[in-house]
Amino acid sequence: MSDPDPVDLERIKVEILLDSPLVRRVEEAAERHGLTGWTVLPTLSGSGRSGRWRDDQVTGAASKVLFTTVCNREKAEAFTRELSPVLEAYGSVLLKSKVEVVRPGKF
Amino acid sequence: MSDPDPVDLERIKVEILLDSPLVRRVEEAAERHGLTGWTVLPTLSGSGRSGRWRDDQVTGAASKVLFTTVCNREKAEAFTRELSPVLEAYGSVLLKSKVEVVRPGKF
Amino acid sequence: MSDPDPVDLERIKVEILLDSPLVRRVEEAAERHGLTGWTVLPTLSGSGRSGRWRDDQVTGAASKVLFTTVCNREKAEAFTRELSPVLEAYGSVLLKSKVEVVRPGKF
Amino acid sequence: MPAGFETLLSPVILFFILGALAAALRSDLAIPEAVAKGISLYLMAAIGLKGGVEVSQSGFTPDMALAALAGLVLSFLIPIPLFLALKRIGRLDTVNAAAVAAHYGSVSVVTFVAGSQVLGSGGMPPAGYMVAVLALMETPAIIVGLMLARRGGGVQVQSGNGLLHETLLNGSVVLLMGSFIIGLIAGTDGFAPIAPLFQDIFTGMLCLFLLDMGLVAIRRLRESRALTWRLAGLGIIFPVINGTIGVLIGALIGLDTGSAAALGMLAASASYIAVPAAMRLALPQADPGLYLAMSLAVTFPFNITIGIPYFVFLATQVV
Amino acid sequence: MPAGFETLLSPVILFFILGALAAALRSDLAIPEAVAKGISLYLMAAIGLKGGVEVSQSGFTPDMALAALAGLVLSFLIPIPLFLALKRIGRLDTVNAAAVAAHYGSVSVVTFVAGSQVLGSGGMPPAGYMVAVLALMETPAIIVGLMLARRGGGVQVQSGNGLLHETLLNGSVVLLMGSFIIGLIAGTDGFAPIAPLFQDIFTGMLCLFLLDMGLVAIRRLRESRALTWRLAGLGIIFPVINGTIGVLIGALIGLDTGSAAALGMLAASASYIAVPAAMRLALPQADPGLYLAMSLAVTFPFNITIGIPYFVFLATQVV
Amino acid sequence: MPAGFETLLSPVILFFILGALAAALRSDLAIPEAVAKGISLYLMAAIGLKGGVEVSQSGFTPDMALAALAGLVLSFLIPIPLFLALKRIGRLDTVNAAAVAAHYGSVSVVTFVAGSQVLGSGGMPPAGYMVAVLALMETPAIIVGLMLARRGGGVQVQSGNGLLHETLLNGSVVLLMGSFIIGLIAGTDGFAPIAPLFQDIFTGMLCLFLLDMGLVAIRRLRESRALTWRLAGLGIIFPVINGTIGVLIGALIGLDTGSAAALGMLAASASYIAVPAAMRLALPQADPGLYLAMSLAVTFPFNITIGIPYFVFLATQVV
Ligand SMILES: Nc1ncnc2c1ncn2[C@@H]1O[C@H](COP(=O)(O)O)[C@@H](O)[C@H]1O
Ligand SMILES: Nc1ncnc2c1ncn2[C@@H]1O[C@H](COP(=O)(O)O)[C@@H](O)[C@H]1O
Ligand SMILES: Nc1ncnc2c1ncn2[C@@H]1O[C@H](COP(=O)(O)O)[C@@H](O)[C@H]1O
Ligand code: NA
Ligand code: NA
Ligand code: NA
Repeated sequence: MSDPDPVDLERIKVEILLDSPLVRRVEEAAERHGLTGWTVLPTLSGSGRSGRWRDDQVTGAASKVLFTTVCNREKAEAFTRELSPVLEAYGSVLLKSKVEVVRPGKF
Repeated sequence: MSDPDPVDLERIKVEILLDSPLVRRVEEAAERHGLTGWTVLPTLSGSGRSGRWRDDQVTGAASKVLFTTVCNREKAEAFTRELSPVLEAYGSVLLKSKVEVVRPGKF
Repeated sequence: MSDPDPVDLERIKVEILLDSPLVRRVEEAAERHGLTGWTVLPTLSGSGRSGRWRDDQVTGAASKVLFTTVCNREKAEAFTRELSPVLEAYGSVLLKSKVEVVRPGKF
Repeated sequence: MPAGFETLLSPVILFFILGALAAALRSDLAIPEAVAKGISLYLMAAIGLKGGVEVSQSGFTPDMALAALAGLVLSFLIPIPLFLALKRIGRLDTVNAAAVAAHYGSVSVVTFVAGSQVLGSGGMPPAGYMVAVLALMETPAIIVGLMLARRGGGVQVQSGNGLLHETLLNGSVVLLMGSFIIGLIAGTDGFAPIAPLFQDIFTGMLCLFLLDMGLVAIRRLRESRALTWRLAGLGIIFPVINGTIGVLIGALIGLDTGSAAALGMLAASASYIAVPAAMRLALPQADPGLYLAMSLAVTFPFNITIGIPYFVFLATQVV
Repeated sequence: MPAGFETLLSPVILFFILGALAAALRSDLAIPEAVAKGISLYLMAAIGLKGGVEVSQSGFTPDMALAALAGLVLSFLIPIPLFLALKRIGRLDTVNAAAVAAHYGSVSVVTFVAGSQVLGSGGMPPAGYMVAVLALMETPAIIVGLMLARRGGGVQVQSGNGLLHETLLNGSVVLLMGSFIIGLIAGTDGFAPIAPLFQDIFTGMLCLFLLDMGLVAIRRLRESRALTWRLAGLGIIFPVINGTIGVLIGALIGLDTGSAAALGMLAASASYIAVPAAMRLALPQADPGLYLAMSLAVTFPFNITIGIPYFVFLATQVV
Repeated sequence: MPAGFETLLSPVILFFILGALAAALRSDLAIPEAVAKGISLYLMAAIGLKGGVEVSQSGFTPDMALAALAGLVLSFLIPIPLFLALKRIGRLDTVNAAAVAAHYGSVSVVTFVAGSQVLGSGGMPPAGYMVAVLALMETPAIIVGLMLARRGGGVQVQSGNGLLHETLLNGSVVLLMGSFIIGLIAGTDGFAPIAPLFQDIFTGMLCLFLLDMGLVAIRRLRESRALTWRLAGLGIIFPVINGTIGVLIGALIGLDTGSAAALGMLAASASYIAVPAAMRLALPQADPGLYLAMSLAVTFPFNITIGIPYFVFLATQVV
């Protein structure tokens, strides 16, 4: 963060907590928006307005994952705008935060 | 982050690395502070001043999880103020960072 | 973030997505740079310029983890500068972001 | 104790009760999810193989076609009256009523497996083809459920992109049918070398799985916010009615005692694998906490402890 | 080789040594945590069932009550002298001394299982009720340890919110006692259908688990920063003394050779499941790296390789 | 069907085909990674033990030394012509050609296991020492591959820090050799109590593992971007040529039919455990998507379905 032109290195990290069966659809949306990459992390449990859940691989219905992707502002906005109504229906959580990347060309 | 009133969308993400047997107590504290939701992520291994550890489900004594919650500044401050002494005793790590959320009313 | 001297509490969180066989080397580098601690998180799957992968413990060749460490700016810069060429060769992803810590002396 | 109910003292059921008790007492006992999933897949492969091997001996019979037809019809029809009951008596909205109804039209593999165990140890094992009936009954109710949701209100069903595909190729359906066919091809001789895994240790594995199911069911019951007393009542009345109808139809179409009882168990049981996954995708507005609580935390325990012995008893009376 | 020590060449022990060697040579061999936990639960269920089935045959005997009493007394008393030794000789502070002492008052299920295996193959299996003794001995030392910590210094013990509850309903205690009772109810006949899983493949599963324990023990030994030579020495002296006392008491109260040896093994062994979890909650100031290193990386390997044959030998001499 | 090919209808192979079909149809069937890894470790321990027990009976023979030598030579030499073919015909760059070539010089444990199964059920099991040959053949090709990469271009090989160490102490090598030695020490008597786990349920476990491998192979094939038709062709030609040479050499040095066929399978098979891990560390520029696709998604399925019966057939002709 002492780099010459920090703006150029700045990207947005989008984190989406979603039901595992939905991952495939979010990946398709990411591809449509030309996102170059993403990573999916596992979760153990959680709690929200719709109650508690814990990882449950047997039924698969209460297992959630964290989909993360790093990209520039415009793509992040376009991507999250498209997903918002879907995520609303599924009660997912979406976060955006600023990150600095090393090889900005990659994102 | 091109939204009209970014402050309104800004929330604090609190991340706490803690021993898995402690999760229940932190959840109770979260409920006391009126936090609307949280998510717990698994970990694999780590290293700190008190040495190394790796996930260990058999004894359960060296397994840690990452408790994350997103809320507004006041709640984040109150919540972490209450937890600080406890976490100090357990040698846990607590981080706060700024995030932007899509449906701010939810957090 | 309403604390008297926020700068003092501010640290950098470095996140590195890397192949699991590489963790040992990154840990060695972290020790050389005097980092006091780190935590490794599991992942499930991902996609990037070099294609898709999903966690694969049998061959071990396509399993990645997220190495995270929190430290001050100088250490973060020195650490990532050393790792950059290595990570470039391995096609890993490295992110930096600002976080606020509770007990800054620890990091 | 009436005939059939002594099975309440078999280790299989006792392990379920142990899990339920541990969860009720808030013990931290837990089986790792990956292991539970592994055992669940093992049970499906084993039951599929066993059914296939048996059919490879008995050959295809008219009974089989009748049982399959009965299963399909039950699976298509059960959701309709249940949907109405869930709306009127259970006071659910259209979407949730449709989602729950779909679960009861489909089946629970483990209820069937536990029931077969009980029937087998009572000397009246169900016919091997009942496994194929089980597989056939997994998915039709999903389609009926979605139709009910769509008709009942202006709900937009999130289907389109291959929902049918995802439903028909649900992992449990594929594994069950695939193992059934492998058993059919392998026959008794081909099965012999793998019998120590898929037959000898089967009952023990079922114990471990039911231990986990007991834990899961009661934890879910405790954490559920959506379950009302009315709904819990329906979760017990549904299996009694559906199961009774299933046994009677089994008797009517001339199935043997074990198979008629098994048809009752299939009708009575509610899905906790194929349907929840499909509903989460197609009816995201429906509350998973609700349908999983009814299927897993009310109906499953009821069937395992009381339903199964009752259906066995009924079948011995009417067949 | 003296009687008993030939068991060092049994696959069970050799797999432990293989794991230890692999870790010492820094091989990347590792058993997934979920699988290791699954095997650990399996071993507890199996040992519980086996004990229960045996007691269902033998009935309740005065021996049993005596053994239970002896176990309880040992479990309450052992931590006290150890606490003093850990402070004076081991140079630990009060909190850490109390935490470590609690581990030695409690027991290690796998040490007991491995020892029973050795006794069984030597024709002197311990009585079935020793499993109940094992379960009884899991928790009392936790309470003693916390009292020592509280008295010894101005330490604030983080208890209150249901620590006792969490300790008594620790998963391993519940599974062990639950399976014991299931075995008691099921008896030989009820156990028969699940024996292929819980009895026939038991020794093999123990091999795989000990492979993992060898890996875990030596990795922990290598990564531990807190373990001094003095403490490591105590980690070997403790089981020798406690185990000898255990065997002698067993002989005194008239237990058979196998059961006396098993009581020695229980006394000698240190917990690595129930106690660490409780200490992490109640005494967070205590260093888990320290107590796990002593229990898992010093005492466990010692007992598995040298302790067990020694206690067997001693029991054959004094009973 | 020609001799040997009827094994295509054995459950072991049918489960592989089921997995492959499920993946091809995009079913969501999946075995948890932790469980798959656990089964993979189990298979290695079981095959090691079995080999060791057999050698403990047969004693060390000249055959054994010859087979070991043949295996080592094959493992060192195979990568060289393959490297050239991959560059010229496959149009790969030096680094990728070297990485892929190393995989084919090494071996696949599961191909060997499945082949032994087929040979065993055909009444010509390979000699026990072939397991030691398998273990010996795991690593030499890694060294050859790295030399080819270094010589072929100015590539900087990321070795140094203990790559050799990591390769030689790869978990699978350690477990295989360790279990072999345990089997050798334990002998038939020591093996008896653990045979129910490591022998009786072995074939069933192999079925489950091959189900997973079928899923993994076809998913990888579908997702691979780097696999060209030319490379896929090489992935089929390589095992045919290497395997034929292996069988012929086996016959030449006087091995029995089963062992000669097994040597062919070892030569034909490509590593998917030890080599990918080493390449990821030492040759990060090489594309893991490429070498895993060739080894797991082309050569492995080919060997399991067509290669094995062909090598068995060939061995029955030439020995
Ligand atoms: N404020 C929050 N912080 C972190 N995770 C949350 C938060 N709110 C909701 N979640 C996660 O999102 C899931 C669904 O939230 P909800 O739709 O509110 O039930 C919860 O179960 C949590 O895992
Ligand atoms: N600077 C850090 N960055 C990331 N994780 C840390 C850091 N310091 C400590 N940790 C984690 O917190 C655990 C406990 O830290 P400590 O109390 O320093 O031993 C460590 O084992 C790490 O997993
Ligand atoms: N923009 C991104 N956001 C999140 N993860 C990424 C991104 N790009 C790459 N990755 C991760 O890094 C891995 C390697 O990236 P690549 O070298 O582009 O293939 C991918 O498979 C992803 O898991
Ligand atoms: Na039903
Ligand atoms: Na003890
Ligand atoms: Na080869």
